[in-house]
Amino acid sequence: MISDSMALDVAKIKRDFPLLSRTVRHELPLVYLDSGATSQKPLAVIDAESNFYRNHNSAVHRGAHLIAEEATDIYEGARAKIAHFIGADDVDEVIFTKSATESLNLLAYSFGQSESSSAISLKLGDSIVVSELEHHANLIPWQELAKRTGASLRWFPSTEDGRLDLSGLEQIIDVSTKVVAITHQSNVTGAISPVSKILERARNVGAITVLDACQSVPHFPTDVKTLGVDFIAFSGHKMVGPTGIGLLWGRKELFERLSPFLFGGSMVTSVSMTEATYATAPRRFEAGVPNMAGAAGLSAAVDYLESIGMESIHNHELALTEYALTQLQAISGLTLIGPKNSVDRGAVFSFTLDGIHPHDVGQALDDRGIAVRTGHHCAWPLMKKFGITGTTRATFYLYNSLEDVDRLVEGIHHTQDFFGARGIS
Amino acid sequence: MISDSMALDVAKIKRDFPLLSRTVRHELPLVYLDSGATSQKPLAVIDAESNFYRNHNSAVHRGAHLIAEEATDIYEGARAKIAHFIGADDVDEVIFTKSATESLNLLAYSFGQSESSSAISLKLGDSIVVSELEHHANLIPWQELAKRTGASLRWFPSTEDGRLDLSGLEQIIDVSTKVVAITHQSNVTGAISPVSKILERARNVGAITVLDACQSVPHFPTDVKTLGVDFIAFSGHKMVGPTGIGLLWGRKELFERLSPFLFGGSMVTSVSMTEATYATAPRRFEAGVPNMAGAAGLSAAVDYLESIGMESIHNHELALTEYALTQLQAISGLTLIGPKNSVDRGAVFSFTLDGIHPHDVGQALDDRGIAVRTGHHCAWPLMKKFGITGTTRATFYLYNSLEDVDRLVEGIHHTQDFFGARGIS
Amino acid sequence: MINLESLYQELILDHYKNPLNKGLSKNPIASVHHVNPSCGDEVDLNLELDGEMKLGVTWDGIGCSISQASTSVLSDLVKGKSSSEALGIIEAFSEVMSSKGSISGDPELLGDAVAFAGVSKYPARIKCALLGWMALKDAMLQAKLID
Amino acid sequence: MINLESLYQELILDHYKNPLNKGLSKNPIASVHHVNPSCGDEVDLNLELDGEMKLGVTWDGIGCSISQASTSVLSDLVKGKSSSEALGIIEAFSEVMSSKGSISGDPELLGDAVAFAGVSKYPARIKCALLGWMALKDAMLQAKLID
Ligand SMILES: Cc1ncc(COP(=O)(O)O)c(C=O)c1O
Ligand SMILES: Cc1ncc(COP(=O)(O)O)c(C=O)c1O
Repeated sequence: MISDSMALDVAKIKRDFPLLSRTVRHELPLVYLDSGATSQKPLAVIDAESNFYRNHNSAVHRGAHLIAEEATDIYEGARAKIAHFIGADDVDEVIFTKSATESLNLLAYSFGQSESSSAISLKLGDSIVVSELEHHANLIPWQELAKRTGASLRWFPSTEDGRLDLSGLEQIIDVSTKVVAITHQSNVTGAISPVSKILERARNVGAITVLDACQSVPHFPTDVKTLGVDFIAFSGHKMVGPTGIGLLWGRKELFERLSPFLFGGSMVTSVSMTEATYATAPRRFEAGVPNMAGAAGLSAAVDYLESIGMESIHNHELALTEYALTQLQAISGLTLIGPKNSVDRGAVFSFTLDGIHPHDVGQALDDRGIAVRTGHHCAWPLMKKFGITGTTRATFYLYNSLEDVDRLVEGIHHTQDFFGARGIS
Repeated sequence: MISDSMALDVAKIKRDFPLLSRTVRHELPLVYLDSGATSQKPLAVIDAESNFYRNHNSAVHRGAHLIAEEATDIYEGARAKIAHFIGADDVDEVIFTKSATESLNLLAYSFGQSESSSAISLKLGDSIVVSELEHHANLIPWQELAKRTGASLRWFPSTEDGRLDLSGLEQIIDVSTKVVAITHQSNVTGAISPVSKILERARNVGAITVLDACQSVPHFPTDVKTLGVDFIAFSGHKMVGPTGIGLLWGRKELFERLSPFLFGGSMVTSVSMTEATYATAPRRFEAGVPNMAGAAGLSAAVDYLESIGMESIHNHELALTEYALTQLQAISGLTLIGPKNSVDRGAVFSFTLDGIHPHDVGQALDDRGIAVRTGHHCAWPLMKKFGITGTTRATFYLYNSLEDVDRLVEGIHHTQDFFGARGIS
Repeated sequence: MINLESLYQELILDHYKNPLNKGLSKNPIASVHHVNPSCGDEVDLNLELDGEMKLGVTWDGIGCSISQASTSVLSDLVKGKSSSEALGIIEAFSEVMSSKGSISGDPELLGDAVAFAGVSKYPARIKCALLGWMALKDAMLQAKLID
Repeated sequence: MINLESLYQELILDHYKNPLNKGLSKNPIASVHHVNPSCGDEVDLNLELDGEMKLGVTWDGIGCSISQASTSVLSDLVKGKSSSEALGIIEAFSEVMSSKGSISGDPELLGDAVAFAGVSKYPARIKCALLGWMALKDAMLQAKLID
């Protein structure tokens, strides 16, 4: 029996997440398969935010009073926790943003500044490399940077299986390449990118490397030192943390030579009416009063994930992936968009059903209490590549069970029956 | 008796704010006089965030399922509530950001884009007008915009009283002026700016107008239509709302001709590998999964403020201001930095004590349970104008009482005694 | 009671299977392309006007059953109507869509389009139902038939 | 027990009232300007070296009692020390400052500077106490006395 191999006690974990016990349409229990969009939050995270407001709310780094000291401790403690979680040597390498989207835009804007001391400065003839699997957040900022600077945009195509096609590696990343920004795991196909090969090539040509780690950090152990990357971006809300807080990790020596992005309070060393000089990271990139309650919640999220263990979460998702791959591929009329085996693959399942539009599939599943996402998943170019307008996507996380896979499969059969009986599909 | 004239039942209001019942050093009850930095949160706000996570957490605008619909309703409901609160005609004129700092940077970046269709595009010879009273968040983004575009930066000086000196109005705002960005109320001196005169002059020369409303929207009724301004920026955390959520309101016809700022998911109308086209406001400016719990909390914050009444809050602060002005100015050795009367003035009191450094004042007050802020308050140029490195600042809000003024005054006397006895001051 | 059957009425699925006026005409007075950016669904719509100033609509598109059926119903409904009649129909339909299930729509005016009343209870689907309708309104604007 | 008296020891206030080595010397081997950006406090520090490679420090500045007194104590403490001795003192003091009150500091090594041990319980003030010390370290780096 497959359930024997499950690494996690899902029933117990589910009880930690208040929302997962609610019912949805027709009083059905919820099967939440949309963690790729945003994850649910354990009580510990919800309580950490509320505890911050009840007991320690104050502007960090600003007051000379006790509560301001406490708030600062909590905020900087969260930074240290994140640094440890991703294996960073130095706490100052962790920047709080509002989202991975902001983190990636920060880089794209800062890379576009042409101070003589800059770590990087793009110009005509340079190239930026992305992939066809990118989420819009790791594509459009680079398109715009290319437009602003005259650099060209290149990309790795997707294979038929929704993996990165590295066959053109040496041509795509060449001496003109200044930035390589790649997804660590596709939010559409679940494919985990062969980052070591890409990063090696990028290092050889002296390009700066950026990983979109939105779908990796929440799901498997991620160590920035082992990866050997320059920057990674991810979001708190996808890793059982609060909304409105994102992360950017980067190598300290690069941050020192990167222009600030948002300008305002707490990021300066001096200010006159006509000019300002700027602090070093992390302050340099954290203008204004930050999302302090968000940091408190995120800190609790890391504690929660570590209490379960990232290795166990990964193994659990692997077992789910193996089971789901077998069960889904047994459904006739279902086409899986993404790798057909569990090698280097997360628990993300995008599929189409013959003759039934994804939106209609999603609606029919919703009617059975199954929450999935439909559409282009902010990866429109990939949809075009596959010649489709969208998919139905089910994404799994630590609180999902094999039974959730069964419910999904049942739901799909029911969807096919429903529309089939009406002559569709 | 002055307390007769108090518009609010402070004892009752204080009970709504859990943090205000905590004790600080030496088990003393807290006197929180740092709302200018960040306000405390009523239970209703804390509960609204936690209720969002417990029952409705899902990515907005994205899922085809019930919880995603509920989350979207809550998020868009918050937008409608804010629009109504500031008298905006159209919900789509309200943009959620992470902070006022982001809102102002968004404008400064977007104004720097030179699309032919832009609402505004700065160039050499143009000017941007700010004031000497600005918070760094409404100064440095404009310095940087000036640098990027070749425009010059001009400013209204401060009077001796810490008010805007408009004597040079016609020279400072002239036909070269493309942007006028002014604080609505100074976070250092409490002076409320004579915006109607400035806006009139700006309109006459065709400049775009921006108000930094961080210290006004939380404290008195603010109506964007009556003001006749183009954009206003403010932060949720200063108006009894959550951290990590800010606001930008702007006129719709201007938003339509403004380049997007952050690029990513949910802000596009089409995307290919090489280019993207963008949605209209508000989506245009809200890339990525937003701070949904923050919006839920902010909505509850507006409900809370409206249940008390912005007019009553204003009257209450006026009574506090009058009392505090009398009491503080009676202290010998105290110099008030800011208007000496309550005309067009908020409950913000910056002061210096002869011979005692603000940091030492703050520390001594903290020892008595009184939380104030010390330093330059992110208005460094204003400090330089007054020839000081910083002030001690006490800021009052709806939950502060006349007794809090008394405690502050007592604390100041005690501070003078403490250092005086040791030969300082 | 909200359920799948009330949303996907036979009539809707019939139009989805056998759409009317699908296939773009040759000489439109206005031609528009609309996309629902959240799902990628698309519609191309051509507007025609005959000698008596009566409308004709042809269209093409890819999308879910709701968007496709709704555009099909629309194209049939406005055929031979004047532009002010068509505008009245569009407005009545929009009102039904934003009613959260409280308005079922006048069958005299809306014909088969009343079958979409159930959609208004599913906020995420309202844009699907309106896709073709907003395209028509846009085309009429372009042709300066309305302002 | 944390209280105001334990933070503002007599010795600190004495140095604040009567700072030592305040007033910049003429021919320094290194000159630095440090600011505490959160409060605006400033210190200018000049480093001198005599024929026997012994240090001398003069300074000027504006700031709170903690930052001013701490710089005064420092300037007295390192006078006539070698750069490696000075570095040892700076490191020992930094350790006390980051100890949250758990290390009181060796009076042999730190002299009057042990009076600042109480500051380490007030995180917002640690930067005040370290302002001059970090300036000295920076000046020594500039003069290539350390690396
Ligand atoms: C007048 C003024 N403008 C701007 C800001 C910046 O606000 P935030 O830090 O919330 O972005 C503040 C508060 O710090 C302020 O008082
Ligand atoms: C791969 C990937 N990159 C980037 C993002 C953007 O993250 P956010 O919306 O939290 O900024 C997402 C999620 O939406 C994602 O899945």
